[in-house]
Amino acid sequence: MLGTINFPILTWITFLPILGILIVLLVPNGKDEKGQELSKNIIRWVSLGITFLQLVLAFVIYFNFNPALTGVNDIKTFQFVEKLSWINAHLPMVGDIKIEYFLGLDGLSVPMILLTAIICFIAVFPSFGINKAVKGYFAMYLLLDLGMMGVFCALDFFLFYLFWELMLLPMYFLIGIWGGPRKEYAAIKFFIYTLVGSVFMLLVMIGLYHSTGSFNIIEMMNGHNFRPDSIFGGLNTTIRYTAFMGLFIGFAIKVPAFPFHTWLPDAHVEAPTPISVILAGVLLKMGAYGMMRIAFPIFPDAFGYFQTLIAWIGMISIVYGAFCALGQHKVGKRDFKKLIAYSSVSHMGLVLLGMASMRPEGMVGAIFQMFNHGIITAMLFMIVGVIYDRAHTRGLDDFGGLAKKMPVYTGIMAIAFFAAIGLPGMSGFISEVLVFLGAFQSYPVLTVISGLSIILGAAYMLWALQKIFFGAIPEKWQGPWDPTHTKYKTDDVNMLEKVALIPLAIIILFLGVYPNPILNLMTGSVNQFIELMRPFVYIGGSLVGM
Amino acid sequence: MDLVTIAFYFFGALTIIFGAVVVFSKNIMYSAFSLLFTFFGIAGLYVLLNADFLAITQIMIYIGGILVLIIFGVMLTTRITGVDVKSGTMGKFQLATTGILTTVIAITLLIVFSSTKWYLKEVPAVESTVNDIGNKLLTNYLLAFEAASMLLLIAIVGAAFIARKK
Amino acid sequence: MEIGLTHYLFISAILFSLGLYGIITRKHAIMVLMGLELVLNAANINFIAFARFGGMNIEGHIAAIFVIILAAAEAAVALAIVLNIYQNFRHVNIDEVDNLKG
Amino acid sequence: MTQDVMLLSIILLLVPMLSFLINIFFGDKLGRLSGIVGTTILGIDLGLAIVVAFTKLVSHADLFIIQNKIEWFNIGSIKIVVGFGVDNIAAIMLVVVTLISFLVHLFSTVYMEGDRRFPKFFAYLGLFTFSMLGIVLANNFLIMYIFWELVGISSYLLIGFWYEKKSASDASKKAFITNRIGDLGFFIGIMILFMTYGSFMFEDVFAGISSGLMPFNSSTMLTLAGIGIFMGAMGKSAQWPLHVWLPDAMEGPTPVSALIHAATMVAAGVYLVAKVFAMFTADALTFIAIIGTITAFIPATIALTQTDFKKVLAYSTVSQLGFMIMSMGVGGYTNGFFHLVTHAWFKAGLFLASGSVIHAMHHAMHHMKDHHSDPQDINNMGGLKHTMPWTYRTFLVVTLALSGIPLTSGFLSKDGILAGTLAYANLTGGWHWIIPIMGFASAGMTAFYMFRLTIVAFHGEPKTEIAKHTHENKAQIVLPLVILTVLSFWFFYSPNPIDASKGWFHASVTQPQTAVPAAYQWDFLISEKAAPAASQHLSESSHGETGQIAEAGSHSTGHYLNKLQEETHHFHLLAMILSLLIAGTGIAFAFAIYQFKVISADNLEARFKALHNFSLQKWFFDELYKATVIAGILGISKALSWFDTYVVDGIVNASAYLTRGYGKFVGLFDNIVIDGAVNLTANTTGYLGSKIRKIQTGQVQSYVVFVLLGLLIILYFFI
Repeated sequence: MLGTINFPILTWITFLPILGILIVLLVPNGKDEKGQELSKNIIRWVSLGITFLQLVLAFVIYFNFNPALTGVNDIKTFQFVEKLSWINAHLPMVGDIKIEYFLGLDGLSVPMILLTAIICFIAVFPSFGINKAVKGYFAMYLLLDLGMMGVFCALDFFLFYLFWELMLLPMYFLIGIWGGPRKEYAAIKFFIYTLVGSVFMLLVMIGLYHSTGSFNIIEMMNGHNFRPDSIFGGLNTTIRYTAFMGLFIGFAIKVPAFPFHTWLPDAHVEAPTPISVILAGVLLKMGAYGMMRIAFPIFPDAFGYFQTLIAWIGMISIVYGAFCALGQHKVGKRDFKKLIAYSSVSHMGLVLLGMASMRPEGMVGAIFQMFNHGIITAMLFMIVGVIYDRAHTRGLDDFGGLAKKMPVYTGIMAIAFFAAIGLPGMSGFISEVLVFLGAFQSYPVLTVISGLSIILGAAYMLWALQKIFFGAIPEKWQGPWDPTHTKYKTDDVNMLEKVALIPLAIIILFLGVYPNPILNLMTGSVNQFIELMRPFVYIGGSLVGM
Repeated sequence: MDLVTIAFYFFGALTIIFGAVVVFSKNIMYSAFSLLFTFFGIAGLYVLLNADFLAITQIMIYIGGILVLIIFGVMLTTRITGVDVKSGTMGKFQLATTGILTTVIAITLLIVFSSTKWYLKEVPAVESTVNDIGNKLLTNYLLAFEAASMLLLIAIVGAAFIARKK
Repeated sequence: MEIGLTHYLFISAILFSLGLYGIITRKHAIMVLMGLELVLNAANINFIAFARFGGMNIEGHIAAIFVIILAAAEAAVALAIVLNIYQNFRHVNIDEVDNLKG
Repeated sequence: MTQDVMLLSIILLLVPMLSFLINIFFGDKLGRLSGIVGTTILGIDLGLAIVVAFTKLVSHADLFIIQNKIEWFNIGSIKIVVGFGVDNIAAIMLVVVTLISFLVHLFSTVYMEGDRRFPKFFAYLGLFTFSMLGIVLANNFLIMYIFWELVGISSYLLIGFWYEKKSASDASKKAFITNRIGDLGFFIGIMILFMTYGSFMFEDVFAGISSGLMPFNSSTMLTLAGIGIFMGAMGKSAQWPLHVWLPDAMEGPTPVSALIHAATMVAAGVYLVAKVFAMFTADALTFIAIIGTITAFIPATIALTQTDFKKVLAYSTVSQLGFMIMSMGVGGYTNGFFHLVTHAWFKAGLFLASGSVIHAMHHAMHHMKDHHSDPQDINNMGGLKHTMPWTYRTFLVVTLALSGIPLTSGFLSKDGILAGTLAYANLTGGWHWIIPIMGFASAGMTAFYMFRLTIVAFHGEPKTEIAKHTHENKAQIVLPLVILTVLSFWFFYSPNPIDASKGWFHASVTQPQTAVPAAYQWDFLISEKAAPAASQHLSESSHGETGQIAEAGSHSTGHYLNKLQEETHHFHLLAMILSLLIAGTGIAFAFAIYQFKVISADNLEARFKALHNFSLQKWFFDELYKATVIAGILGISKALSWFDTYVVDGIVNASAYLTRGYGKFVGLFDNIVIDGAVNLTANTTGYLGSKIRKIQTGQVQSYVVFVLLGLLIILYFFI
């Protein structure tokens, strides 16, 4: 059991990218005798190595994690805990500031750690195609990696917030520098949106600190730790509802849930492929994770009050996202990435719905859906990247008949598409079924309406599949992608792309048949979580509750 | 007037007179050599104050080291073949102001020194202070001692570095 | 009148003022340096005087030793600087070395 | 012993998957061999299926179901238990699926010859067979649903096999999405049941229902759950109003139409209804019966005028599926399932025969370098009787079977169904009489349009040069036809050519005891010998410690005779006479119009122009859906997309704009007022500074002077 011995594995997994950043920054610029830019390759392989080490550590964590210890609100059953007093100061006017360096994992966060490690490793492969300011790119990339890992490890609210903000900045630059034509607009939009969320979070965080005298998230979950006369003391007060809503909006922006989702299509469309992969694969999960880790358990009474609203938001996101993916108003430039972006809104709505149900099936389904959506959407974005690299367009109307030209690619693509529409045998199916089963028990009517996404999802995905792969190849793509055969020797996917895509496909298929490796991680924690919430929430059982 | 008093006044006068020569002399070589005598007078005052080790050190380092260094400096920076070994001063106005200023400071200091009720505790004369100084330096003041040695080393290296021709 | 603390302090005060005068008035860098030496020695006299009469005892001596050490180091560095100035300006008149002028 | 059956069943299920994997990964290397590999694997599978079916039907006839259960995954106390099981209908379906699949594989080795993606075709066929067998073997809703979807996807792949044609990829998309609509209902039904009974297993759900527990404490919800489940069947079995995908699905290669869209996949809906028959309430059954009746009638009218060879067959398939569903709805469980099996043989035969014809036409066209004619249009055919004698003979026999002429299997099953509807109408009365009336009408039309097809395509003189140049196909194509034709005779099911009820089939496939409490069920469907069904269901479903126990449910298959079955018996003779009369009339009309041309087809067409057009245009269902559902959804999505771009995002951008405007205003204020003040300060400071800086001489000595002055001041200050 690594959890018991004294190896600070969470610190390592979180701060390994620092090492990578140092190496990347220290690599001198230069060319080898053939005129190849050696430094670029060194930087790329170093980044790959660092993320691979992270992946290895994530698996070490996975294999040493004991699912029987549930965590959530019980500080003793967290694992791999590292707790140090970090900032301990007396400030005039403010009072004592006690911030701890407090990391730890439970069943809610381990799947996310695993997901982050996998996605960050896989997304390095498409990053090999980046040729502009490689050094800066990978430094930013690794910094982003650090922030994300930190968010999932942190158990101190201040530390959580710190990592949360830390991850925002590199994202801004990654979109704003390496992005597409409207990158500045998208980057600013992303930045401001998430910053607004952060402001809410910051305010509530300070309030919570004044109420409990600590930034410890787990202590905040216990109502006894609130001073009765403090602003968040007591239960069911307006200020608690407001604070919950603040946190919820902050996280909902990241999810993103209707109506806070409009940054997502822009950010996705403009971001370079690997950043889209990370954005969809990990970043969106942080919103939902934040709700589970912070907003819901700290304000369970407010959650109970807003539960139905959250279910509604989930339902609207699901249906609305699906419709928008189908619609794509600006005809003539129907963008593949935009389609996937809206499908993300739809799929992440499922997570909200599952959480709002407060049923074990729904919650487990929600977390599993987060994991699956991460893998599947990552795959989809990489797939878009493959043709974008070759054809330099993502317009759905620009393609056709690629199945003939790129059979292997089509096969991989089909797996991703079918996984996205929840085909059995793929992991997405299980999470979708679980979410629906759970949600149906609490909100049968909303769930039935959400079920429309099963049809709409098939409609827009198959439509895209048909547009791109079936029919006749347009005139301009008749020949090979690259007539000189310097960059692309074959028309089909190359080795690098296969290395990135096939493991994801295997994960999807494996978890679709045998989901236990991930489900077992979280069932204990989820049940504990629901026990914690039970006194406050509505758990359905009749048709009246919608 | 016992011998000590006479010696005091002698050495005091030596110090102050030659100090004045150092400061007021136009010829830099004169100044340098006057400085020698000033240091010598100070060494004498040390002896009177029962500071035998300090007196020796004063002579060895100031006269043997620093002064030689200064004279070398004079030689190097003043064209030896030329006659200009004189050191210029400022204009009359500045000289006057400075004179007034320093006089005021001197008077102030004298007033302060004479008017202050000093805490007096005469130390009995000892055979030699060398022993005690050695002990203190290698025990209580070891760190300062080491720091000082480092400082010297750095000063030497630094001086050599700065002074070398580019 | 018995020779006491005040006598020595007086000498040191006069020496100090002389040194100060030298520092301010002279153009030649080495002259400035000599004035500085006078000031330092004035300080040293104070230390020893207090060691004898003010109960500082050996500590006073040690302070004086450190002052001497510092003076030595300072002299070495200062002379090196003087040489450097000389190489740059072909003279060592510090009133003409006014790169700090505002 | 039962363990062995289970093991064999699992192997049987996985073997086609092997075919899929081999062909998808090594297909390019195998080339033409992949067809042989696929066929061989399916041959083995067929052998296994026969063994399993035989064991179940003969050696374990006393057991209701041989099944196992395993815990797939759990969420704390909520355990997701799944498993596979073989009951009598599953055993029969196994043979149906594997045999037809085997024959289609064999047929395709020739039919698909020379296709660029030859190995892929066999891979997809393998995948389909795997999924279909999964449906057959499922003993719970979840596995059923999973394979349900997998069947959908393999059907999608096969319909769109020639994806270069836009019509093919459109059809495959349409099929999948239409199926998904049904699946949504199916899934809602599953959710209701799981929520109430906490299990996906059929037996647990039935036990729960018979214990009187109702979803949301309302029998209406149970009815709704039943209708939800039935919606799945509506999608897959192309029931009205979701039938529109099946005719379009004919874009797929013809062997696919035979396998999937005639015999097996479309029958899955009927199979599903049979599997969960015990849970339908009277209301749900009525709903099913109505849908079935409409589905039997409307496509039959459409088939009357179609000229595409395969389209006629497709509409006839939809109509026949309607018959089966109708039979289920009126409580004729055994006959409905019986019709499924017999229909599977002769409809597969029909499709393969049509494949044979189209293949021959293609060859002829190729030979004549004609690339424009439609090889499927019956008006291009005629006289094929002479050029393709074997195809004609087999086609004729299976057509007779479909029309319900004595000595064929179709006669036995269709007769049973019609008798059942009569009995039902007699027992319930009122408007329910419409059901048998429409049933008989559809049967008559079936006979008519099938003979119209036969006569136009095979009889008379060749209408085009192409038809003249057709030739009989190779043995790999003819052999499956012959086998399927032989299976369409009566003696496989009953020694008595006019009454199936004494045959082995009716002895094996008996109506299960309904689980619905008597208050919500037709009284005539409640068994007279009211056996304690619920306790039996419960008694066998115990979990082992590890949750991985394979065990055999052993419901007694005692014959529960209910009133409906007795009544059906009474109506048997009447139904037989009526159906013979009506079918005879239909055939006679067909001959009169098309063979002997006593009645002019053109005249009829002209007289009933509106009706003819209505039928030819398939009752305008496609247009209707396009105008309502599809246009509606696309409209909503366009509107929402617009809303998203201009309103939601507009608000965001507007707030950004306002913020910027405010920023500009504040900026101006800043520039003029605040900055003015600042500048003033700065200027003053600068002026003063320019004066004061004179003090900075840069001379070290002047600094010393100032230091001293400062020192003095401090000194005097303190003194």
